[in-house]
Amino acid sequence: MNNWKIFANGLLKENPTFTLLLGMCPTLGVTSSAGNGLGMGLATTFVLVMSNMVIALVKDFIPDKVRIPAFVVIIATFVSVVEMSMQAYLPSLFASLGLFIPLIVVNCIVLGRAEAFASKNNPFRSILDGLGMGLGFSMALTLLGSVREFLGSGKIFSLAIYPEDYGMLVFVLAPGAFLALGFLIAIINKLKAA
Amino acid sequence: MNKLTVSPSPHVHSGDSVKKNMYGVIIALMPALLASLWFFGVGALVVTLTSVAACLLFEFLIQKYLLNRAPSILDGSAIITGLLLAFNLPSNLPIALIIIGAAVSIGIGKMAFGGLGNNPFNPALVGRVFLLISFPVQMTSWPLPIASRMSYVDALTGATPLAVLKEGVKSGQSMAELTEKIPSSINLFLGNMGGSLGEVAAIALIIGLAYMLIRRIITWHIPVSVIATVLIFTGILHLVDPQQYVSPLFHLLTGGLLLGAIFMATDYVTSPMSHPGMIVFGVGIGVITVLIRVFGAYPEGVSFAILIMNAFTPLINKYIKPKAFGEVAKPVKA
Amino acid sequence: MSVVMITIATLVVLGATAAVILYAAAQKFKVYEDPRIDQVEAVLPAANCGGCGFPGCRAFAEALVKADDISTLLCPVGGAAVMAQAAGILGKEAAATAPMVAVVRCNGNCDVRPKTNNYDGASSCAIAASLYGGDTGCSFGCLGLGDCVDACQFDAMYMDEKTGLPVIIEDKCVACGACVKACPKIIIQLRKKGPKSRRIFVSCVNKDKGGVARKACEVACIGCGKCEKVCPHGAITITNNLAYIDDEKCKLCRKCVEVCPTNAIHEINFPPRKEKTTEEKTEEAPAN
Amino acid sequence: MLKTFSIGGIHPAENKLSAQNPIATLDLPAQAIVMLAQHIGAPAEPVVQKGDIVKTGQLIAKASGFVSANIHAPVSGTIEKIDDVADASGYKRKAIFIKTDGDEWLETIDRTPDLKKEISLSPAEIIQRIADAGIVGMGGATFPTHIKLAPPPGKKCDILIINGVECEPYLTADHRVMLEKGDEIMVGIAILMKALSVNKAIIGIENNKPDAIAHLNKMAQAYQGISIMPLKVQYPQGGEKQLIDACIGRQVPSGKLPIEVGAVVQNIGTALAIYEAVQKNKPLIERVITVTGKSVSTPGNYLARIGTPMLSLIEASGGLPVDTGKIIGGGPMMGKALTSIDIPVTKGSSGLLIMPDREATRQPMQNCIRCAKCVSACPMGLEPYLLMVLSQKGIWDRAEEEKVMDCIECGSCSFTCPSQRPLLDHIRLGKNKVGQIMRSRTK
Amino acid sequence: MTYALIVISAIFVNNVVLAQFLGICPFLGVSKRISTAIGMTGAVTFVMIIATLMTFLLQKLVLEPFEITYLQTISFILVIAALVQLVEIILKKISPPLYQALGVFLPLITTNCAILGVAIMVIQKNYNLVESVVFAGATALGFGLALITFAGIREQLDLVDLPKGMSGTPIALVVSGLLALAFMGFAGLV
Amino acid sequence: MAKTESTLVNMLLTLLVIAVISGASLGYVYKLTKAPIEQAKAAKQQAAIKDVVPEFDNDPLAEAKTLQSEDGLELKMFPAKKAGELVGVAVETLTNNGFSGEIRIMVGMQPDGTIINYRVLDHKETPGLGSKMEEWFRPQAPKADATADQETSFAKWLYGIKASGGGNRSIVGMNPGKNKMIVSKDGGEVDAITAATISSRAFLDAVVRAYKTYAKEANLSTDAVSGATTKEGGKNYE
Ligand SMILES: Cc1cc2nc3c(=O)[nH]c(=O)nc-3n(C[C@H](O)[C@H](O)[C@H](O)COP(=O)(O)O)c2cc1C
Ligand SMILES: Cc1cc2nc3c(=O)[nH]c(=O)nc-3n(C[C@H](O)[C@H](O)[C@H](O)COP(=O)(O)O)c2cc1C
Ligand SMILES: Cc1cc2nc3c(=O)[nH]c(=O)nc-3n(C[C@H](O)[C@H](O)[C@H](O)COP(=O)(O)O)c2cc1C
Ligand SMILES: Cc1cc2nc3c(=O)[nH]c(=O)nc-3n(C[C@H](O)[C@H](O)[C@H](O)CO)c2cc1C
Ligand code: SF4
Ligand code: SF4
Ligand code: SF4
Ligand code: SF4
Ligand code: FES
Repeated sequence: MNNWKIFANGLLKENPTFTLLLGMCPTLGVTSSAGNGLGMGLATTFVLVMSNMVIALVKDFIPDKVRIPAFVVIIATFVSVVEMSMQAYLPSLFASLGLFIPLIVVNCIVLGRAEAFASKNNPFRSILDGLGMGLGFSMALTLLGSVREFLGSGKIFSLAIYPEDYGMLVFVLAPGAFLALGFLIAIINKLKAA
Repeated sequence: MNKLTVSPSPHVHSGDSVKKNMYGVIIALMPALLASLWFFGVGALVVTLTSVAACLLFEFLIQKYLLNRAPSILDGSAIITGLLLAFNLPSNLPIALIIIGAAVSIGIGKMAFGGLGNNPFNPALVGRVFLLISFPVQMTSWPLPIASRMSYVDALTGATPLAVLKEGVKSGQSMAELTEKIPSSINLFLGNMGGSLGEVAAIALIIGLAYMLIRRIITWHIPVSVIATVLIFTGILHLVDPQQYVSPLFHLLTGGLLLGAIFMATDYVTSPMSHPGMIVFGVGIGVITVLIRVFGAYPEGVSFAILIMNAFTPLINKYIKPKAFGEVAKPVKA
Repeated sequence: MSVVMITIATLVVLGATAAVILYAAAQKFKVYEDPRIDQVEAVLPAANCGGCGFPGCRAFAEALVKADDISTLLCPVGGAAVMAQAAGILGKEAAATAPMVAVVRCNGNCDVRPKTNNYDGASSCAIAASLYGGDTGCSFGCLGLGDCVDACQFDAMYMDEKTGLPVIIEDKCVACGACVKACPKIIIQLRKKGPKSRRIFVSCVNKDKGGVARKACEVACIGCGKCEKVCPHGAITITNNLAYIDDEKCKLCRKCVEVCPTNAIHEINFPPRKEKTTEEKTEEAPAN
Repeated sequence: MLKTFSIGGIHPAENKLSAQNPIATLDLPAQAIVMLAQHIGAPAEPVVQKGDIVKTGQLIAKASGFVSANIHAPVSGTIEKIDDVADASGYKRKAIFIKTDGDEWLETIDRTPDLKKEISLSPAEIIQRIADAGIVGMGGATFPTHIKLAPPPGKKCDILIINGVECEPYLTADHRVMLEKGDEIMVGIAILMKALSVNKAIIGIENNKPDAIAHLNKMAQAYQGISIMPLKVQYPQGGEKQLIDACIGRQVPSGKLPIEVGAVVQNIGTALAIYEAVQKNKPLIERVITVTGKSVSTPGNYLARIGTPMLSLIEASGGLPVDTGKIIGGGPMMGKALTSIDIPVTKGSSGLLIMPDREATRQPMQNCIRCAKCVSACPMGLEPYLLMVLSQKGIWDRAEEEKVMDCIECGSCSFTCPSQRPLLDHIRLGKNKVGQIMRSRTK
Repeated sequence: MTYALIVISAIFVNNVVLAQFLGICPFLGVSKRISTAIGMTGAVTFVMIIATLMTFLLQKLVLEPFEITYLQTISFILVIAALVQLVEIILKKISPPLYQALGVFLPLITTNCAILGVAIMVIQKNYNLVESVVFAGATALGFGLALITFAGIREQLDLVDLPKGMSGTPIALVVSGLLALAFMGFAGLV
Repeated sequence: MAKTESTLVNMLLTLLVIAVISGASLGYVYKLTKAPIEQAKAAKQQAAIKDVVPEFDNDPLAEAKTLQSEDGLELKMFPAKKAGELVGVAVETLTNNGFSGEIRIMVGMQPDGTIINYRVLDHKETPGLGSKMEEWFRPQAPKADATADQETSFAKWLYGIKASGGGNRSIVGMNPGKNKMIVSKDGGEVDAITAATISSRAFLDAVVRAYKTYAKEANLSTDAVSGATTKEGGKNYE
């Protein structure tokens, strides 16, 4: 597989959200607005890229039996780094993402890519993979966030498109998250099939 | 001789059909429709017509263009969904919202699952709750009956008896003070109160129930168990503390209880299949309704209660079976 | 103590405790599971079609690991390639299998097999077959309700609307045998695909006496025995008024095809015959 | 209130068109075609050969195996051939063809019309006589009666129930038999009671046959232990489990036989045949059969020899109506649609129903709307809508859990379904498959 | 605050899956059959209670005294991962039937954010030890309630013909959405 | 390169090395971010205080005082002084009566208790409903009213947008000691947020609590307030 393909793979073909259905909690939990979705996506991308890189570097030193715990520690380290930096420099975004930042640790995408890709490939390819997957994830979250924010409160990235009072509040709330993602995936499947 | 037809037995059929049942329900809904036209006039007419027309239209469009099936909009089920959606809306609800509600009912509530018979949740209620949560302001302004017969969105509004009660209890008024503000029982029975279109006239709904029972469109199990549970539960609360909890009769006659118990909990598709299961279902609806009305944030809970029990229906079907023949074999003389 | 030191100490202690406890537990509570099961499962196609006779790919993998001799086991989807891989993992011999394909042994389309009644039950061959002999005079032939097509997971079959008979798309058929099991009339059979996909078979399963069979269907095998006589390889036998060609013995000479008075014998993928006018032409050398 | 069974049930239009028409005796057929498989169990083995000359009542095929029944010549004449003939399903089956040559009966058969009341044989002899006479259940199942009369060791029968329900719409054969052969039936019941050594028998009759109830009530005065039980009209009251429940309130447990609750059920026609076999030594060579249908010009009840072509029955009733769409052997609920009328009367033929075109085909099926009407209708307390999907999707283990094997194939579910779903079609297939699986498991 | 309120809130009002969006992956993943859903519920309940207990003690006895609460994420996940693996190893040995019923879900649980989420939430909410455990148990039951009803609906939907584009994930998400919609009725109950 | 084998020693060593490296880097990052995190927290508070009181030159954070409300909640008071004179107080107050969970508000008052401004610090109310309290109780920008009036009757008919209720929404300039600061539905002077009465009540509850606590501290009159919160007869939220 050439490098571009590795990168593009995560963006489209194996998009973690729309086709692999990984990391559903943040996908649904933080996408009440496009901005939150993007923020979460980028935070995850950072962790993905860094952990993929480090794991690809050290994979040969890690005995098989402790592979998973070792990966988890590495990932958790980067998550904590993100957590602290965000708290320091982007406090309001941190406040709205809340619990979901530490939960990046258990996001199946991160561990999944570590297992499936980084532990078998060289650092450069792993970075590309992490970047592709991360951006694919960010894209999906931003898209879902935009749809929900638009339908729910008439805005995209907090820019008012139509008056808020016309919005369907339910899309900002939990049921709307499920419904919006469900129909989004149905549409994407249909587009893919076509 | 013609070629003979060959098929497995049985070779006769009762002649019953989906259409007959559905139009039976529509007929049973007519008294309530007339009552709401009487009380809410123009508004009721606009809301009902818009809702039914929109439901039919969405059903047609989705069947034809998304599912590529022969449209079957005249089987009556979409008309019922339209009517019942309208019956669950205030009569001053603006047109765009009604259309959104119909789209959600039919599109998400029914067609996403493949249409009639497949949906796990009651479509009309899916639409209604979607609207309630999305547009709480518009969905909770109730036109006054009779007074606002000639107006639509600009109708005079007031609170429903249940909302008056909930607000009152929350702000610490005594039950005696509150009873003054609430219409008398006879007015409640006739439907002279604020509320959704179809939930106002108890008497009209009961006529509908009688009609459906006589024509055997539904069985008694669900309506009776819902109503009995609500009466018993609120009765106990009332006996414990009459100052805090209103009488069971009030609960019975207000809000969507009768409408829900008679027409919406009984929806074939979303209710259990066995008689014991139906009773469990009904009791569940009753209990959740009272919990929400008395302890929850909403003054009214029937819609949510039915949807929640819809979710449990598959489990009820799986674990509560009809009484099987030979299950309780009588002891045989040795 | 500096923050960094405490941090390191905490993590090290935590990590070490976890590692030691886990290691101890792993030693103490060891359960053996053959790792080859996973390896074998990984090479199977994961279609879970059941064509191998086991309830899923994993079960088949277990069976492969357990069996001493795997030459009788076959994944029809993956075919010989996958079996060889599995055999490689296990160090056992895989069966060499000739590729197979499904064939439909009924050619009684609507024109040659007139309807005698109208079937009006549930649309399923199995139901119709358990009710009665079928809507034509032939109680052996295809019922045309498509159970076999429904059973095929590989889209390798469709019902031909004109003939009312199922058609197998050779390239898609993986010879899983699902259709064979689905057909209540045992009309479909897996046969050797043959060189260049050429094969010859009797496209009829009617066991009625000649006259009866002929009356019900113009292209029925009437058990006349001409093919049996003409076959130079002894590949054809007739039992119960029905000819059967053994694909192990058949050398694809096509002599039988020509003698069949009802055209019940089918040849597949042969080049078109030169003019079939004179008697001598039919005596020509087999196109093998 | 009249009694009936406790779960489910339906009430299809009764259409008992021929109830008032007395039983007419049909002419002998020119050729009798006697199928070798006329009963549940193994087909009988022929004991005659082509060219043999047989007398009416002579044994022509012998029971082969435990569950099987003897077959006797219904007419006298020459054996033409033993050959394949299409049965009601269109499958080829073996049959004995007899060219009729008058009606010369075996001398051992008592052909006098006198009623013979006293029962001289012992229970064992009675059962032997029944076996010899080739009697099978005439209520539809054609189960060899002698096996039913010998309860397995450890099981004791304490009550005999006679099935005079005739709950199938259209059919009236049992009704006429009760009216016209009351005495013989009573003696037949007494014989059965003796054979089973029980002292109680109940005749269950639906309330839509008041004349039969009155008639038999009068007769029963003279017999110890026989009583008549009028029942509410409700299909499928004639199903034996339902009838036992209705008459004595005992429910046969799932997967068990009636003897489990101490009951044996026999059909009215069977009681008559038993009378004739035991008292008159006459084997089962003829039976009463109803020919009916809305377009049939003269619906009627006929006493016909086994082997008579269906065509002659139809001719006796005024010929085949032009608008014939479907011909059913038996009643409309459980009967079997015939592919042609070139088939003979068998021991199990209780009726021939000719349905006009307009009623012959089913309406198109729709999605199940989960109305639960099939569940309410099912007399076995099953969930037909579910059983249908399970067998459609081939989920046999769940079908077994959901007791598909309990289905008595009464058709109440398909009858009621507003979506016109072919429930029983699929359930029957499910029963077959699950039955196979269960059998292979016990093997 | 009484325990009853914690329980009602965690099960109905603030259901983990339907309102908090935690544990969605197993919710979508192991909900195809009711029986597996029940097994998963058992496993989650067990692990969630023990994990919350352990992490609570870790927080109060180590992280807070040493003022290293920023190690929360990393240390909690370590504890949870180790715990799950330990349970799996032990269960496999001492009770194969229980392992068959619950154990097969254990690997899924490590990456179930509900476990870590609850561990962190009890700290955020300032619960004491008993409250934490009650909250963990109730949350797991809430997860189970959602999971099992959802599995029931999916089993029923398996028997009908869904529109082509909807079957699979889309319909599962739509059903979850409607389930969440219905559960909003419990709002304000606590 | 050959993989390291899974022996106990290897496993332990690997994990230890990873733990050490990770611990070191985390500790480092922690040190790096510690100050900014605290700053960010303080900045939020300070910004809120600045928002709700007149200009000051002291350090209100340093002079903050923790007070106990009547019902036992902890409130923080930040005096704002200019040239040593008290020009206003900011009180960080809270309530548990919200629709879902706690609401924290910074209320700014003149020394006599007249409300200058407020800032919602933290809440979990429903977006689009309860969350409107962030703006609702402030004087309306005139522009908003103008557009509301322009809402054509057709749009209203189609979508039902009501001119956002003008009336008495603003609490700025009110004094809980003198005004009846409960929602108009309950007989007070403040109009509740449409369809979010619960949040509105809770909001006012918090504001009045701030006043009462401050008033006790400053010995102001609390007569008019007395009834304000007792009517919250319902039940306790979380
Ligand atoms: C396979 C089979 C075995 C039977 N075995 C007995 C038996 O041992 N004893 C008995 O009294 N009846 C036996 N029966 C008869 C049934 O009890 C019953 O009378 C018969 O199936 C017809 O009843 P139906 O028309 O209600 O289905 C058997 C029936 C079948 C099909
Ligand atoms: C649905 C159903 C309906 C039946 N209806 C009758 C009936 O109306 N009359 C009858 O004699 N047998 C009826 N039977 C057959 C009885 O179950 C039973 O087989 C018969 O009464 C036993 O008597 P036999 O062995 O003498 O035929 C029915 C069976 C079923 C399954
Ligand atoms: C999803 C949802 C969220 C809600 N959130 C709030 C809220 O945040 N604040 C609030 O006061 N009411 C909220 N409500 C409305 C309350 O349930 C209640 O109806 C209302 O507060 C009282 O009605 P009123 O303001 O129209 O008198 C919400 C309702 C729903 C359906
Ligand atoms: C007795 C009865 C009650 C019904 N109640 C409803 C209802 O409450 N809401 C609704 O959308 N459709 C109702 N229908 C129509 C129809 O069953 C429903 O749309 C299906 O859920 C669509 O699959 C009802 C139908 C019947 C026969
Ligand atoms: S045609 Fe038959 S054998 Fe071939 S793939 Fe399909 S089901 Fe399998
Ligand atoms: S080949 Fe068999 S299964 Fe296929 S349509 Fe014909 S009868 Fe049915
Ligand atoms: S045919 Fe079977 S499933 Fe249907 S009603 Fe009768 S007993 Fe029940
Ligand atoms: S009667 Fe028909 S539509 Fe009703 S539940 Fe049964 S199968 Fe479904
Ligand atoms: S992201 Fe939450 S469980 Fe997978």
